[in-house]
Order: sequence, then C-alpha cells, then structure tokens
Amino acid sequence: MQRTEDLTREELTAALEWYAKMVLSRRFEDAAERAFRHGKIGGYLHVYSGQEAVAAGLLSAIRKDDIFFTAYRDHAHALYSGSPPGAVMAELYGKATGLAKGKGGSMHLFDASRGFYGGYGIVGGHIPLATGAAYTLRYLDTDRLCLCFLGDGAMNSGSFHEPANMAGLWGRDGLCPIVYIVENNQYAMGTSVSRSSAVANLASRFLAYEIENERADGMDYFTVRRVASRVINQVRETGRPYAVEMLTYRFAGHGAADLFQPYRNRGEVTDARTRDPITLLEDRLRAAELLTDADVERIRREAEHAVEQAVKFADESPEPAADELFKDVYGS
Amino acid sequence: MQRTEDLTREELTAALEWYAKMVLSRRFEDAAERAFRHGKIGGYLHVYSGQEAVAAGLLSAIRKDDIFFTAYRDHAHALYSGSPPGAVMAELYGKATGLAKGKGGSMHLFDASRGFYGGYGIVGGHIPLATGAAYTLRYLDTDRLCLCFLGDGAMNSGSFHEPANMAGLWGRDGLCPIVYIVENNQYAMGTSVSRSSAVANLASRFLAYEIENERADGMDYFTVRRVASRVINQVRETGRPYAVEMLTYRFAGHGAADLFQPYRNRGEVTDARTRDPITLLEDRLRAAELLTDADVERIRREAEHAVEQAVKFADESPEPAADELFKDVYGS
Amino acid sequence: MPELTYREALRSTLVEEMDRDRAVVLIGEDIGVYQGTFRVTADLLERFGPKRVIDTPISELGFVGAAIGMAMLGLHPVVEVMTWNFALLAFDQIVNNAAKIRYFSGGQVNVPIVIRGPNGAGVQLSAQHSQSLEATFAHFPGLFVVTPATPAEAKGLLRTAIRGNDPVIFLENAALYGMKGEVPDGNFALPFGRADVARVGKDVTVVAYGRMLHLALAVATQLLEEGIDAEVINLRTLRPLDTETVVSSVSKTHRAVVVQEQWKPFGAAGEIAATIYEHAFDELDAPVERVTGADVPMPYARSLELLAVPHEGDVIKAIKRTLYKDGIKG
Amino acid sequence: MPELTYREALRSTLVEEMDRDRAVVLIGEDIGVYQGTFRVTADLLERFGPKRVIDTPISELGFVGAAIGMAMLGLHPVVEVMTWNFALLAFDQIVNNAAKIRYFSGGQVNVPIVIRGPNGAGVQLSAQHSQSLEATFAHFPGLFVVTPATPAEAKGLLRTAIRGNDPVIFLENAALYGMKGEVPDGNFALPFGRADVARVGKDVTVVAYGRMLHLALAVATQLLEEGIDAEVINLRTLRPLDTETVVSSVSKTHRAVVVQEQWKPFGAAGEIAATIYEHAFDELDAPVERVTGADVPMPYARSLELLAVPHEGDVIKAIKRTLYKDGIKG
Ligand SMILES: Cc1ncc(C[n+]2csc(CCOP(=O)(O)OP(=O)(O)O)c2C)c(N)n1
Ligand SMILES: Cc1ncc(C[n+]2csc(CCOP(=O)(O)OP(=O)(O)O)c2C)c(N)n1
Ligand SMILES: [Mg+2]
Ligand SMILES: [Mg+2]
Repeated sequence: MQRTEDLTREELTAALEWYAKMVLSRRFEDAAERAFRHGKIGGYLHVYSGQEAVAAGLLSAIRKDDIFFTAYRDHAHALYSGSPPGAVMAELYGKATGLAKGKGGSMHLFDASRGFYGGYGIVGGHIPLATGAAYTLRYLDTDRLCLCFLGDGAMNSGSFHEPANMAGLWGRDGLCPIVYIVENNQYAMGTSVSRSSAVANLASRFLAYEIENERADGMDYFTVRRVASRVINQVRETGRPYAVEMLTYRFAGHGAADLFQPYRNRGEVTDARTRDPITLLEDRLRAAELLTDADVERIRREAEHAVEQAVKFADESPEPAADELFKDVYGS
Repeated sequence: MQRTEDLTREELTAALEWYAKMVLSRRFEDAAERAFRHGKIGGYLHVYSGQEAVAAGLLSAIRKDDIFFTAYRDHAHALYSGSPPGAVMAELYGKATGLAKGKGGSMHLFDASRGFYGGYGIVGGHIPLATGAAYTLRYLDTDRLCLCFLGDGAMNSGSFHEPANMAGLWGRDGLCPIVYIVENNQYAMGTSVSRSSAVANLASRFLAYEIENERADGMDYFTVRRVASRVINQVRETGRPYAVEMLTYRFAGHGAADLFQPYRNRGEVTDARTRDPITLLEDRLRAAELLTDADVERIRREAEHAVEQAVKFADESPEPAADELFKDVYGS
Repeated sequence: MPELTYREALRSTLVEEMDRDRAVVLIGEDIGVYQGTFRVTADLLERFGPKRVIDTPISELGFVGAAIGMAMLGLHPVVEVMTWNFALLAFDQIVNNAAKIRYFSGGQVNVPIVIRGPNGAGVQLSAQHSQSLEATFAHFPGLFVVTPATPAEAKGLLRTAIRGNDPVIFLENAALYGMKGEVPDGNFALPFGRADVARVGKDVTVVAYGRMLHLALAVATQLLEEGIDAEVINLRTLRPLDTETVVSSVSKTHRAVVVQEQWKPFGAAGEIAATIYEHAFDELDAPVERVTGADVPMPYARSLELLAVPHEGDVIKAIKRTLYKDGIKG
Repeated sequence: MPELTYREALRSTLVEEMDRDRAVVLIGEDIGVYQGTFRVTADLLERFGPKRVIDTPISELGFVGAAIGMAMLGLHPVVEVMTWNFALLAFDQIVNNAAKIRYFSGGQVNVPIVIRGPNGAGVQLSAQHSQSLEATFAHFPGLFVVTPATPAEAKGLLRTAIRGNDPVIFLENAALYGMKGEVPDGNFALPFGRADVARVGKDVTVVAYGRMLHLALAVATQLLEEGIDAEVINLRTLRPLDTETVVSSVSKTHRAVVVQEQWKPFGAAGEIAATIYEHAFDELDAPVERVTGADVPMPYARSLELLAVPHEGDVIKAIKRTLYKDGIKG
C-alpha cells in the first residue's frame, strides 16, 4: 500500500474528487440492484462494488482525449469518465434518454464523446478492439492512448492471447499505446483464478508477449493512481503496451442473479470488506485532514441525491420510440 | 548437438532404422512434389523436407499404443508411425486405397490404428483435440500419452492458448499426459517467427501455463531423440504436460505453390541445408562405423524402390466409388 | 408418468446416462462448483467427481475442441455452453472438426459429442446474448441439430443424442427450463428426424420448433373460437428435417405458416418453406407464410425487444393471410 | 474500357482508395512481404509501407477484432482472410462486434470495415478449406454480404464497400482471380442491393451469384440451341437481396431456378426460393428449383469432388423440370 506520508499534498487533494466519485458509484450500484429487484432493470446486471479503486485510479490518470474499453461490469467506468448518472441509469432502465438510447443496457454502456468505447458482453471480445484502437491513435499521429480493462477470467480466452501478441509486435515500433488492466477480482463467475488459470501470477502472462507488466494492490486508490500515472506516462511516450494486474475483490455476486455464491464463503467476503477501497481512501483523507465527518456526510448525501435524481430521471424518461427498432442497424 | 561419444551403442544401432525412415520420407516428399507438378496430386501439398529429425526423434521414442496429432505437414509422421507408403501416397492421389479412402488428402492423413489421429488443415485447430485426447488417456486409467506437433505460426492462435492453459490445469492432477512439440521451422508461410511472435523464445511461452519446457536442436536426430526419451518418460510418469521447441528449418517452399519465396533468400536456404538432418545422422552413423557407403547406397535404393512402389500403387489404385460421397457423414 | 420440469428432465437424463456409461463426461464453464448457470448440472460434481464433471476456464474454443478430442478417443462428452452465443467462439471447432473429422478420416473415428445450452432470446439480454442460431448450425452436414420444446422431448432427445455416434447441437431455451410436463419413465428416447403432430387440425399447418411451439399451440387454441382448426407440427430436429410429416400435413391443410424466433433472411423458416414448396407445390392454396423476429440486432429496452420477437398476433395474422381472411379481426 | 483480371480489378481499387484516403489500411496474413496468397495485394507493402499494409500473425480472431477497433476510431480497414474458412475463427468478432456495435451503442460509432478473401471450393482443398459461407453470414443483420462475379463487379462493389460505413463481407472466389473482363474507368462503383440481369430471356429465370453466375450463363447459351431462352439474374449482393429484380423476372418467365455452390439445407437458395414464392406465388407455373452442392463435407478425391459441386447438367435438368421437359435429353 502506498504510504500516506509519501503522497504530495496535490495528490491528496486531487483524490477528494475521486473519493466522491467512488462514493457516488457505490450508491449508484446499490440503487441499480434495488431497481433490478423491483423489475425496473432487466437482463443481466453486474455491479462494480469493491473494485472502485481500480477504475478510479486509472481513469483519474488519463487525459480527456484518451479512450478506454471494458467488459459488462461497466457502470463505474462510465460515471468516472463523466457520463451523467441519469443517462447511465436510463440506459439500465432501457429508456430513450440512456447513453445508448436504451438499446445497449447495463452490459453495453457507451459514451464515445467521453472516450468510452463500450461496454461488451462477450468475455474477452473487446480486447482485440481496444488493441486495434490503440494502433489507430498512433496511426493518426496523436499521443492519445487507450486503456483496456479486462477480467481475470478473460485472460484464458483466445480473444486475449491473439491481440496481446499483436500488441507486443506493434509496440516494437511504438504503435500500440495501450494499458491492459487486469481487474483480478479473484473470480470469473463461480470459478476462482486458481481453478481457471494455470499460473497464479496473471501479470506474468504478459511476458509471453514481451509486454512489461506488474501487479499492484487494486484496493488502494493511491497505489493504483501512482502506478497508473507512471505507466500512462511511459506508454504515452513509448507507444508500447503495458500491463497491470490489479488485485481486487468483488463484494457482490457476479451478477444480480448470483444469490447463493456456492463458490466462496461469507467469511471470505467479510474479510475482503475490511479493505473496502472507499473506506481505505476515506481513512487516508481523514488522516491527511482533508476530510471531516461533515465532509463525509455531505459527500454521502450528495451522492445519494445524485443517484435519486438519476433514478427519477430514468424512471420518468420515455421508452424508446418504436421506430428506433430499425434504426442504427446500418450507418449508410 | 548431442556428442556422438556420449551415445550408447544401443542408441546408435537403433538409429539405423530411423535413418532409413528419414531417407524414405525425403524420397517420398520428392516424389510427391513431382506427382503434384504432373497433376497427379491436387490441392495443397506441404512437404516435410528438412524437418525429419523432429518427427523421427519423437516418434521413435513413443510406445506403439501412444497417439499423436499434427497439422497438414504430415506425410513423414504417417510414414514414421508405420503407415504403408502406398496407402499414404494413394491418399495424396485421392484414391480408394488411401489411408482415408481418398477423402482427406495430403492435409488429412489419418491412421488411428497406428495412433495417428490426423492431419488437420486449420492452423492450431488440432491442439484442443490433442489436449482432450490426452485427458482421455488418463481418464481411461492407461499410461498412454499423446504427442501434439504444432508449428511456430500456430502458437499465435487462440487455438493454442486455450488448451495450453487447460493442459496446465489438468496436469496438476496428472490428467494431461501430452508433449507439445513446436516445430519451429522459422516461418509460417511467408512470415518469419520474429515478425509473428512478440517473443523470440517460443518455448518460454509455455511458462504462462506452468508447463515445463525447453528448446533443442531439431536438426540433430540424437538430440531430439534424447530429449524425447527423457520427456516422454517424465510425462508418462507424471501425467503432466511438457513442451519442447525444436529448432528446425523447412527446405522447400511452404506448399507446392510457394515458388518465389520472397520472404527469404536462397543463401539462407543453402546455409540451412549444410545441416541437413539426414546427412547429419548419416555422418554420425558412419563415424560410429555403423554405416558404410554400401549401406547408404542400399538404403537409398530401398527407399527409392519403396517410393516407386508407392507411386505405382497409388497410380493403379481405383478412384473412390461414387457412393463414397455420401458415406462417413454420419456414423449412426 | 411423472411430471418433471424441462431442467429436471435434462438433469435426470444426464444422471441416468452417466450412471449407465462411464464414458459420459460433462465439461463446461461453471457446471461444477457453481452448479450450472441454469442449474441443469446441479449437484453433479458432488455425485460424479471432478474427473467427470469438468469445470473449465473461459475458453470455448479450447474446451469444445478438447471435448471433440475426448470423443475421438471414445468418451461421450456432453458440453455445456453457458449460452449458444458463446459457442460462436468455438464455431471453427464445431464445423471444421466435429462435423468433418469422421468424413475426412474416411470413417476411422466418430465424434460422439453433445453440445447443449440455451439458445435464443431471454429477457433483455441485448444484442450479443439473444441469438437463435439454429439455421447457422443446421447448414453444416455432419451435425445433428435438435430443438426440444417440452420436458419429454428434452429427455428423449438428449438420450438419443448421448447414445449416438455423432456431434449433436442441442438447443435448449432459457424460458423453458422451468416448464413442467409429463415425461415417460425408463429409457425413453426420441428419434432424430421425426416430427411430432402436436395438434391435429385441418385448416392450416403451423410448423414450429423449440419455444415457438408453445406460441403456435396457444394460437391454435385461440383460433378455434373463430372456427379455424390449425394443425401444429413440432419439428423436434432441424437436421435432419422431417419433410414427410410436414408435407403430409400440408397436403391435407393446403396452407402453411412457419414460425421462427430469429431473423428472417437466411433463417430456418426459409428452408422449411422452400422444402414445403418443393414437395407440395400443387397442394398449396396460398403462399407459405413466415413469422419471424425482426431483422435487427436485439435491442435491450423491453419495449423494443417485444417488437423484435414474434407474438401470437403475428401468427394469427399469418394464418389468416393463408386463409385469405386478412380483413377479419385478429 | 480497359480489360482487367478480377485480381487486378481488386488490387487497383485498393490502390485507388488508398491513394484517395489515408484512412484505408490493409491488414491480414501474408499480405505484405509475401505479396498475398492470391497476389491481390502484390507490391502494396512497398507502395504504402508497413503502417498501412499490416502483416499479422495467424490470429484471425485477433486481427479481425483489431480491425474493427480501427474502424471504430475512424479508419477504413480492408481485412484479407486467406480464405473465408479461416474467418470462422473470427466469427464472434464479425457477428457479435462488427455487426452489432453500431446498434448497441445507439448509433455512436460506425464500423466501416471490409473483410475480403476467397470463398467456396477451390480444387481438391478438402473439407476444411472448401466452404461457401454466404448463407452463414447473410443471416446476420448489420452485415452486408457481397459476391462479385466479374472483374467489373470486383471493382465496383469493392469501391462501394470501402466507401461505406458498415461491415462488408466481401466474398471472392479463387477460380475467378484470373478471369478477364472489361472494367469501367474512374470512380466506378456499384450499389449494394441491385441485381444485374446478366442475360435477358423469357422462358425461365436462373438466379445465381459469384462463381455460379458463369455456370448459369454457360447453360443459358447452351440451351438456346434447344430453343430454351433463359433469363439470368446475377444477385451481386445477398444482403441486401434485390427482391424486386428477381421477382419481376419471375413474373415474366413464370419459372425459376436458383443455383448455389454450397449445401442445400439452410443455404442461400432456400432463402431466395422462399422470397420468390412470397412475392410471386401466383406467377409461378412450376416449383422453384434449387441446384446446390451435395450435402456432405467436401471430399478430397477429384472424382468425388466433381460429384459434390453443381454442374451445367444439373442446371439444365433443373431448368427442364420447371418447363416440364424432364423427359427430354440433357
Ligand atoms: C465468451 C463468454 N463465455 C462466457 C460468458 C459468460 N460469462 C459472463 S461474465 C463471466 C465471467 C467473467 O469473469 P472475469 O473476466 O473475471 O470478469 P468479472 O466478471 O470478474 O468482472 C462469464 C463466464 C461470456 N459472457 N462470454
Ligand atoms: C487458421 C488458419 N489461418 C491461416 C491458414 C493458412 N495457412 C496454412 S499453413 C500456414 C502457416 C502455418 O505456419 P506454421 O504453424 O509455422 O507451420 P508450418 O507451415 O511452418 O509447418 C497458414 C497461415 C490456415 N490454414 N489456418
Ligand atoms: Mg473476475
Ligand atoms: Mg513454421
């Protein structure tokens, strides 16, 4: 864990905003789960609770014109990159005012104007896309870069192996400014990493592609953020890929339907919760005297309010018009 | 290179038979290429010339009840495992007397009775099959094992990554007695290893799957054979996968249609030919005084005769009966 | 006859076949410890152990291919794909290996493998998770394509699949897992290529399969009130297709409606319609009607999704068109 | 008008479009140093450099997916698949990403990507390398499916594909690469969804596409001697399908034969036949005939392979059946 004493005042202050965002996204997920139980949200719903420090640490470190891709556990990523909570919730509700006009839903959040290139439901399927996108950023002679978030489970798919090798190759010529972020939350649905990956150290797998890599504590915002800043600077400069494995934990079930969780025991979850990334960050900001009880309370209330507003917005938004059914199939 | 002095008399003597087999397969390939030019063989034709020591070293080390899979560069593998040259050539000719009744052709040699489970045309596509087959051998409580030959190019496919990881996992319980043999002949069609793989050392890629691995000189029969014996003993005992990268070279074009070979220069091929695996073996057997000029001449003549007979057999064999078209689509 | 759910029918057949034959093994994602996404394999890990109930990584290409290799060596793997959408990653293994190895080996080996899991739209699973892929697979010789619509069919067709020698694409449906129905005891099995006349009628033939059967039956009941007596054919398998049963029904009713969940172009209904024409052209008093899903990726919003899948009203209208009763209410 | 081969037509269009627009890049296996398996990209590496002519490892899923990502960011990649058989490994990327991203993103991004390469049987390439996959892809909304049959079409359709905003499945044929034909100069382009009446006739409509067009034309010429005047429709694209042109021809001839290279069940001819019936049922004087390949994995032996693909004789017989002249020689 990054020692608080080593952090600059600037880093600490900047984290305040991200603390609030993390609180917001946690509340958002809670509300989404409630809405799911009430039948307001359909399909699959995968919440991010427990993993906030990862996306927050990474997305706080990129530039506005950078881009990113992730899988279906994507609400926090959208919120952190600035998508309005109302539009995110409306997408979950399948409303016309949703990020994708209600056509994508929870698994397919998408906000290209803010650099968010989706939200994908086939495990691993977005990794080739992100890799090609990274190539393009250099092809277009920019110094923008691409983040590709992926799960521990996704690493066992060919959809990971093939583009990772290509990234290694393209990186030689500085043509692949991508950071692969393995969000190792210990499980792929009901299958633990030790039961699905022949090696325990997932970061080390990138050696097979000559991609520099490291593991870090993904529960500590400051650790993530420090790693992210360093790695992002390097990737932006070199155009070579880099991989970080963030050790984290999913507090909730895999999806809203994963109630019994026969693959882990309650104790394990309780233990993990003692290192709640939000509490960890809160404690540090308190210790640095940047956060008082009153601040915490205010931030909580603001988050609750924002989420309430988002829910209200989603609830009151109209269904997509019937003719949307046939729109967006073809662009030409 | 394995030093001749270190070899036992037994090893040296046993190699005589394999020398003859390698001479045979080389002649066979030459004849096949001629037949292709004369329009007797159709489709794709990929010859093995230059790589003989690899398959010979491995297949000489397995038991009769072991099994193996390979890709489309498969003639030598069939010959080495005992398929009659006539039946192999007849398959290339598409005749009813071919190994697969003329239905498979050069890319799909298949002789299950001798442990040869094919001959596949989709690069990498046989690797999952071989891995599942290896599992089965242990599931059935045997100590048989499976060899899986694959090309350097195949390692970049998801068809390699996914089963390799599963082999690593199954191997923990001793349930995956497989040897992956990467026949690194430096090229995948016109793409050199350095242009297709982000890492130069292909064997090292197996570390990502916790699979023990090593590289060896694939031009020297004795080196291959020594490695093979050791590895095969180990795998048979442990039920754990093992990988060997055999450094070799393809003397001919990728396939019979690869005439210009713009991806390499003649000099490179000429250089490689100075380490022709057949000559290397011949020299060693001569040095050990197990082979005289007369022997070499006799073996050459016998090989030529066998190949002539095979060609004659293929030529004179009947076409498949028309009703074969609809046979073997379903088994039940 | 006991009443079972579709899920129990599948599960009990797996148990029976695994008890009978040690060659039967299960392989797939989260079928063991997790008990199966739809609980079809619940408790089977405990019962049969990890060698026979094999949890895999997220490696569809790898584990489907591995199962094919197992089948080549004499096992009878039953592979679960969490949904058929994910099997597209294993498409190469299925169509280039499973379907063809027997042929290109000249009959030296069989590939007795069953690949099973839910096919078709669920509820709001959106574009990547809502595909109904029967036409895609049924095009390839070497495969059987099976679409059980009831608990009895789930049992009878799964048994035939497991006892067969060839690769079987076994298309279940998430909406059916909880459905109850009577299931014959014992070694009950249903042959492939034999359609079922699910309802006898005389005015029009409605051809359906899988989940759409229930839509067709509901419509048939409803139309009785209007004096329209529909015959409903449940195909049970798409490859082979039971042309005879379909054609003999159409020869009686002289009208046909084919119902399918998926996109119309190059879908299953096109093949079925073309087959009807080929064999009963002179018997037809009206063009064959196709009722299909909308030709779009599946939208997430429930309101749009409902517009994208076939409804009773669509079938009713199609039936009336074949009877030239379009004007009439319905 | 200059004469070009089909190959040159493709290659020169790539050059023209790459000259015009730096967003056009090529990506695929052995397209650069090796000059392309069928030399469609010969010398393009030298001309445009390795950033625009990207040789890839054997990673179909990876490089098709990467090209989709490039397209999302504004490039116009033209992907070469060495043959379409290998694209089955990228099936997930094609149907779950390329075809659907525009939709599930609510129209936020386009995926302007062309995937091209030879489709269908060559000569003795056996089961894994001889598939004709048009029906498989044409089922999926979001894709265009294009089947150029001549050098002019190769140029005209490729240009439209590259200038479009959507994923295009561009199905060439190895047997056609050497074929010569006149090709209009300049920015010649052919629209999607517009079939060509390749030969005007009055007795029967023969519908074909891709390589099968030439079979149909040869047959038409041959049958003239017997006094049968066939109209030949060349579809050019299967998605969208030009129903209007086909139907108006059938409305004139009252008979139709559809020719396709691949397996009959759930193939393209079924869809085309069903469409004809739906729009011209009352115009038809005979059932639509389907001429297709044999329903088996492709055998290697030349003698068997010849039995597995459609021949002129098959088309002639089918035409005569529609004219109720089966008894007559041919
Ligand atoms: C190719 C594919 N196979 C299976 C699934 C079903 N599935 C959805 S999420 C998931 C687990 C993924 O785990 P991981 O990559 O670790 O991500 P996490 O859910 O932990 O964020 C699985 C198996 C899928 N969506 N895609
Ligand atoms: C999936 C797939 N992609 C492309 C091809 C075309 N192809 C045939 S062989 C080959 C090169 C394979 O190289 P390697 O694995 O090194 O084997 P080698 O030919 O050197 O023995 C390619 C690209 C194929 N058959 N399958
Ligand atoms: Mg995970
Ligand atoms: Mg090679």
